[in-house]
Amino acid sequence: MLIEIRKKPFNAYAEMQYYLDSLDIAGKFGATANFVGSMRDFNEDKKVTHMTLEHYPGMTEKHLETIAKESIEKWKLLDVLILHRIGKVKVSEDIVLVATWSAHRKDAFESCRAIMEQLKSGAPFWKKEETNSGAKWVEKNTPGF
Amino acid sequence: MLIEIRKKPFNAYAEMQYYLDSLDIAGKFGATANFVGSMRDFNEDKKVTHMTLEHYPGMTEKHLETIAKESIEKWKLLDVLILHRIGKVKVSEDIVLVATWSAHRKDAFESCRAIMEQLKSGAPFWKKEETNSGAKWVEKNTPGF
Amino acid sequence: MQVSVKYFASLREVIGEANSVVDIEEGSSVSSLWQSIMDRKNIEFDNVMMAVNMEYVKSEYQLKSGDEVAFFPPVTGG
Amino acid sequence: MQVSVKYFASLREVIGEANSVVDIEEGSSVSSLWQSIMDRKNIEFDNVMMAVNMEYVKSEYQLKSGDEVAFFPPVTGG
Repeated sequence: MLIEIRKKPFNAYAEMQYYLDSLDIAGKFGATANFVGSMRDFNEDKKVTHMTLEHYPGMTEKHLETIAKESIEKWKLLDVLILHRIGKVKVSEDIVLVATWSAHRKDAFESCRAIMEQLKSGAPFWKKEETNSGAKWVEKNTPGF
Repeated sequence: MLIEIRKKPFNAYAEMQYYLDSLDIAGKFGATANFVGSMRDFNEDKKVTHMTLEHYPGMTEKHLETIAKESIEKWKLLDVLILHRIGKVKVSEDIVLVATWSAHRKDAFESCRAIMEQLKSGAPFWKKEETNSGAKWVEKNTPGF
Repeated sequence: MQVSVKYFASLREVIGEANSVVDIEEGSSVSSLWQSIMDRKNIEFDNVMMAVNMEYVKSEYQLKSGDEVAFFPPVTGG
Repeated sequence: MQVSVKYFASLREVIGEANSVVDIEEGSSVSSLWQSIMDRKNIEFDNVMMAVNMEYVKSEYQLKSGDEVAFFPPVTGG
């Protein structure tokens, strides 16, 4: 299990490969589900140029760790990876990466989506968007279901 | 949209990056859902050494294309990638990769899983496993729900 | 009339061939073709899947001359 | 007793500070602390989320001396 808050841009698929190479689970998993959230150049019909992501150092990591551990238990996962950007994020950069490894696909799919929903609803991160009509805190996330 | 049947091993995350780089959708998508099915070293309590994947040339490609096109329509996807191995597959190699790109996460998650389920239930592929008690055609897939 | 017939995976092994050209009566259904093949080969095979010209069809689908018919076991890809 | 209080995101901007140390009565609830802060700063803020020692708590949670209390708006990560 790895949970990291990143100040610098990351490449989601290079991170997937790098983390997978560090594990000793080859041949043990049949399913990997992976979600990448990336920054779009528009939101609610406004052009967004960049945004700033704030977090609560300490609590954010702790909260994500709890989500990951509970998911490993519930879905019998072989591993979980969560990466999340903070700081100034530019259009098309990756914001979040969640990946889960399991024996069968049902567990990988369900856990990956559940982790994302829990992260979206509870992990202490806040986005402030710079749009063509000024800076604005995002008030709430789009529903996931 | 890209659908390919591969005779040689592929690296799922290198393929993701390579395909994404070929697209012109940076800043347009907020969500990428990705599933990778890999070969395990055991199935139904038997040790599996390798397997052979057969397909129906022509129909398999056509069938996957229909699934992909219908998914793009239904979930308003920006793009879909499907790769599938055939031939001799060794333990830990990737068998299938499905990825979907959309504006919001709900559509990416749902479409990726739905494509996998449709592929599993309808795409003409067949697995023959070599286990420590001989070769055997897999009779049916594990349920996905 | 003639149709070409393909078999895949375990069914190919049971039948003992991958392709054949079969003479059938004008207007035969795909299921009557399948029954005649099972009779001739003296086999039983449950849960066969049927496709004509690379699309799944129902068992009552009526064949035309030159059709490519495929019979195969439940698929196990992914 | 004293507790340390943190504010994040839009609430930090509304309050005008990121951290403070606040004197409260022994046995105060987290919501009474929040009410006193809103009164003192003369602000209204809907949907505040509350955490004590880096875990979410309900509004009736009873504070202890030295607790780290955090108030923040609905989260918008991912």
